[in-house]
Amino acid sequence: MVTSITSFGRSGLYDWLVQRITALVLGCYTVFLVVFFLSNPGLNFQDWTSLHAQLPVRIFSLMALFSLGAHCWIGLWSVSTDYIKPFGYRFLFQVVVGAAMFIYIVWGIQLLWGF
Amino acid sequence: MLNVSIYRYHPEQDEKPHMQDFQVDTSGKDLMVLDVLFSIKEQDSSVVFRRSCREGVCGSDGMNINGKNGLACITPLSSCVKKNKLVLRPLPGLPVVRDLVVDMGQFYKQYEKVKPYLLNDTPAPAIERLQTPQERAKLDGLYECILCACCSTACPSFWWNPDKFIGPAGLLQSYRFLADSRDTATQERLAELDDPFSVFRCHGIMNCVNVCPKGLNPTRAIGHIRNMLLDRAT
Amino acid sequence: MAENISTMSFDAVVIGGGGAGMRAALQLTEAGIKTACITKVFPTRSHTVSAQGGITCAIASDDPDDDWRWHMYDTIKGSDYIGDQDAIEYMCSVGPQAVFELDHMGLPFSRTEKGRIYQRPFGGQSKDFGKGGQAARTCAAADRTGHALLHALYQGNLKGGTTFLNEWFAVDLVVNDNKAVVGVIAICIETGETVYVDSKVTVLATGGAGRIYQSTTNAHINTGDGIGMCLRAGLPVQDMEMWQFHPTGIAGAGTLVTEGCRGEGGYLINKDGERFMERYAPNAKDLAGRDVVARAMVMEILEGRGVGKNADCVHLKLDHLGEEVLESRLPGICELSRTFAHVDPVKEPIPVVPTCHYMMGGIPTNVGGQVLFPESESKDRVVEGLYACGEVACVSVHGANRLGGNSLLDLVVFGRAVGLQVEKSIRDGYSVKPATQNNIDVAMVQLQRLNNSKGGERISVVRTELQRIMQLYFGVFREGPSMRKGLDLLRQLRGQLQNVYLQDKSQAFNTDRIESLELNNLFEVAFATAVAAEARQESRGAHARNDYTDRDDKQWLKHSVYYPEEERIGKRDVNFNPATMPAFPPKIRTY
Amino acid sequence: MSKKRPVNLDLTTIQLPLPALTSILHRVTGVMLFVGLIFFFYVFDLSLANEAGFNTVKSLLTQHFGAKFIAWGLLTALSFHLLAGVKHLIMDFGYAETLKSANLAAKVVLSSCVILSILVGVWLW
Repeated sequence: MVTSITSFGRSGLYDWLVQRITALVLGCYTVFLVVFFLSNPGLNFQDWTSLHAQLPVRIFSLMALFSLGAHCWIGLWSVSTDYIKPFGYRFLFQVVVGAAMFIYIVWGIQLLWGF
Repeated sequence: MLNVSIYRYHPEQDEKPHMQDFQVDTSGKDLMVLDVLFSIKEQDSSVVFRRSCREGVCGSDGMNINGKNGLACITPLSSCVKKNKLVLRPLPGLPVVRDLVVDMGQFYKQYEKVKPYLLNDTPAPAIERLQTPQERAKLDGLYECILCACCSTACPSFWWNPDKFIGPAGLLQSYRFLADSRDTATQERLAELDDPFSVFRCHGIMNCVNVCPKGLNPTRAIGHIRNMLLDRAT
Repeated sequence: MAENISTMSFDAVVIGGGGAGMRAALQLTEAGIKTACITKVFPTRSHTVSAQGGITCAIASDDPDDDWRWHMYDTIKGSDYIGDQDAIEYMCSVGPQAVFELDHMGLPFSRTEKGRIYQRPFGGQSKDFGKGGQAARTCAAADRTGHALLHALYQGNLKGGTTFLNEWFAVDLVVNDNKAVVGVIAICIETGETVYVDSKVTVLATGGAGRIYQSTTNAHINTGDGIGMCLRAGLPVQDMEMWQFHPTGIAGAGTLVTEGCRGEGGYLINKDGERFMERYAPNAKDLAGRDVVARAMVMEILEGRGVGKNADCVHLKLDHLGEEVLESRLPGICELSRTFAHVDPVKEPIPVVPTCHYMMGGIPTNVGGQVLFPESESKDRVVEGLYACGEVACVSVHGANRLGGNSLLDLVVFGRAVGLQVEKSIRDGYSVKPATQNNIDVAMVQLQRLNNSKGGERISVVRTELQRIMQLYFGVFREGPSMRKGLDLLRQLRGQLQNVYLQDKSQAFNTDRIESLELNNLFEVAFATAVAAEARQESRGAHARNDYTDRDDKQWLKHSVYYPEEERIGKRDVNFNPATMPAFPPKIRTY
Repeated sequence: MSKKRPVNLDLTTIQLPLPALTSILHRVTGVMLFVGLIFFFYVFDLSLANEAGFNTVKSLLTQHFGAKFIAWGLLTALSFHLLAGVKHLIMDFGYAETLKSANLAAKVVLSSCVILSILVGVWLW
């Protein structure tokens, strides 16, 4: 058993499952947006904001946002452990990714509920 | 005349490895790569490689043949030579001892990690432990592994984490014991595997399947292990 | 004179990481004895891996009434009556226990519907002491039994915690002033370092030496290292003229095609499509003893009924068995024949030819694996500290001809027996006088001569010539005058060998040095074979002479013993005293 | 003898099968998308902030070549990452685990991605 404290769930299976479930959420969200854009060719500001004013859409967006955070972390963590061998650089990379995801999530919540 | 280019490295003489060219007269025959190596060793006895059974069952002569890992003794020239050129390099990713001989230590260590032996905590009967043909059939495609390391050394995940990712060969053997109806240590075995490196570095790129000289499928075995882990956890 | 080399110390050292060596090492390690297993290749690369058909043993799966005594009878008859009956009795009676242990270790045997180990018919097997027809007694893991067995044993040793010295080459035995063996000089191939491995007891399990012939089913590593070490230490070897030619080696390549093919219903045909074994062995047909089948094949070829471009082989027909049977029971054979014969056995017959396969002779030992020095026909002396098991040993359970599937049984039974005997001996307080520097220097002579060589013959040239001589003058059929010619040629070759030139003198992974040492061993084996073959003036088992076509029990119901120091052949009594039953007296051997 | 042994890992000399290509592209596009998140978030933020912002986004995406190019690149990466992800999920369910079917799946992913990237281009321009 290889132990690692920086991985997302510390269990390979858990990380793997989270990666799949978040992927599913993100995939659905992407398809949802694509369908919305394609079915509203002349999209204007009102259509766009009213879409995001609906509670179900807000919840969906929030789910996608959290999924994005987890998905990116697990993916990039595994990238960092594959290619960045010196501990210092790897840790730095992980800190940057972690900070970025934190900022994105705060930013996302703020813009979803802020308008 | 066949042009052969061989990876040379002698720890007592060379700072760095280099490629050396040889010409081999194959008399137009479709020799095996190992036969070509024997001719080269007659030209230059300092060329070093491993070999034993010469029929593809001992797994000694795994090497990178024109870019693809395989056993020299069962790779005919017709299946690998292009433009009359044969390039032989040691198995990728493992430290080179000399020429085509790599240090397999890391590979064996990963094999040993999966406890590749039958564990059964019930008292042994006076005869064999019974097993139906159907139960036995689950071991087909698993027990035939010859530990040549062609698969693991073709796996990028193993290149990047040879000390942490068990690799296709080790995982195939891990599943060989998970699948054996005579083994009772399934839960303990699975518990040992549930970390982010041992199993889950497999990204299904299939290079192990692509190079396995015995036609085995480690990717599928890894999938089975994952399903067993999932089954155990949910 | 010699530089001081470093020393490693153990209670027991096993030389050889094949089936016999690993079985012995496992027994010793489990007994808590400090053991090292020296092996020149990683253990799973040993030649046991190539064994295909199975391990013959009366476990009573195919036939619930099967009896180990029937197996004993078959083995004695197969040996053409020079197998030692006490040893055969031991092997056949202990066998089932040894096989069940393998199953418990994890060996993935094929199974019957009842869940028991699958057994297939092999040559020379009968029920009820030859009166009950063909038996099916060979326990199989498809056609990869050797592979499965070797891996199971390695895995067992991993579990048991055996110390392996992988890719170490044993050069020569160290013998102390009391003529007891006290370890071995060995080279770590990876670093090139030479070490004295000091040990109370030394077990030789170095396997066969099929590479003395040009055409062989044996791996490149089968160079008779244990025989070479013994002969250089002045110890005699037994029955060296007895070399088994396996009937079915793939023509040209020499790769083995298991007897299990014929066990599953395949048969041999000549160019007329005739199933010729019906003429030579009306009852057992294709499942007669291997010596019988091999000779029949050579007769067919010599009489112009061979197949192929040069009419120099016969066909093994399997296609009538159907794809399903072939793929489930003989998958490895399908693979090998596609690779090496370019033939798909599902559709076409495989071209096969008798090919050197197994050394029945070897280092004489008792049932406990203790090496014996035959001092006269009826008196042996135990060589202190030295044991042997597996193909290198001559217990002798195979006599003049080994039955298929008995080699794997031999190595697990006697590997185990050696372990038990050594354990007992060490528990009883066996102790030795340590080696002096002079003892070590003596064992270093060979290596030093090689390391100091400054020119002379190339290794590959001498080896090729050796193999050519053996193939030509000591093959399936032998004759006095041609063997004497072969012997002369070997004597000439010895001069070249002493002058062989090691070009590469570097340390790291120097395979050239190892091959030179192996060549010396090959030569020792070949020479002993030649002298013994010339001396045995009869035809028995695998030893078939055109000038002495009959078996001569009056003169030669004996083991031959080759004494290296005088280069002479002596005789040794065959054991006719099994412990639990009357002996089987010699009879005319027909199948 | 104590010096470090070399390792043969010159990737230009090693053949890899097609699924290896899709796997590495899956990674590359993943990293690209991570970097590109800043654009997604910026555009999202701007478009929801007020009508002027929304119109800026709209004009950027219909007129500004640079913006269009970045959008096209990211959307192509997204479609590849998504398709390769779907392939992963299919394999997780035990399909396409033979060499032949995995090669076929990789081909399908690669060619679908090419088609999607063309469609995205058509839509943007």
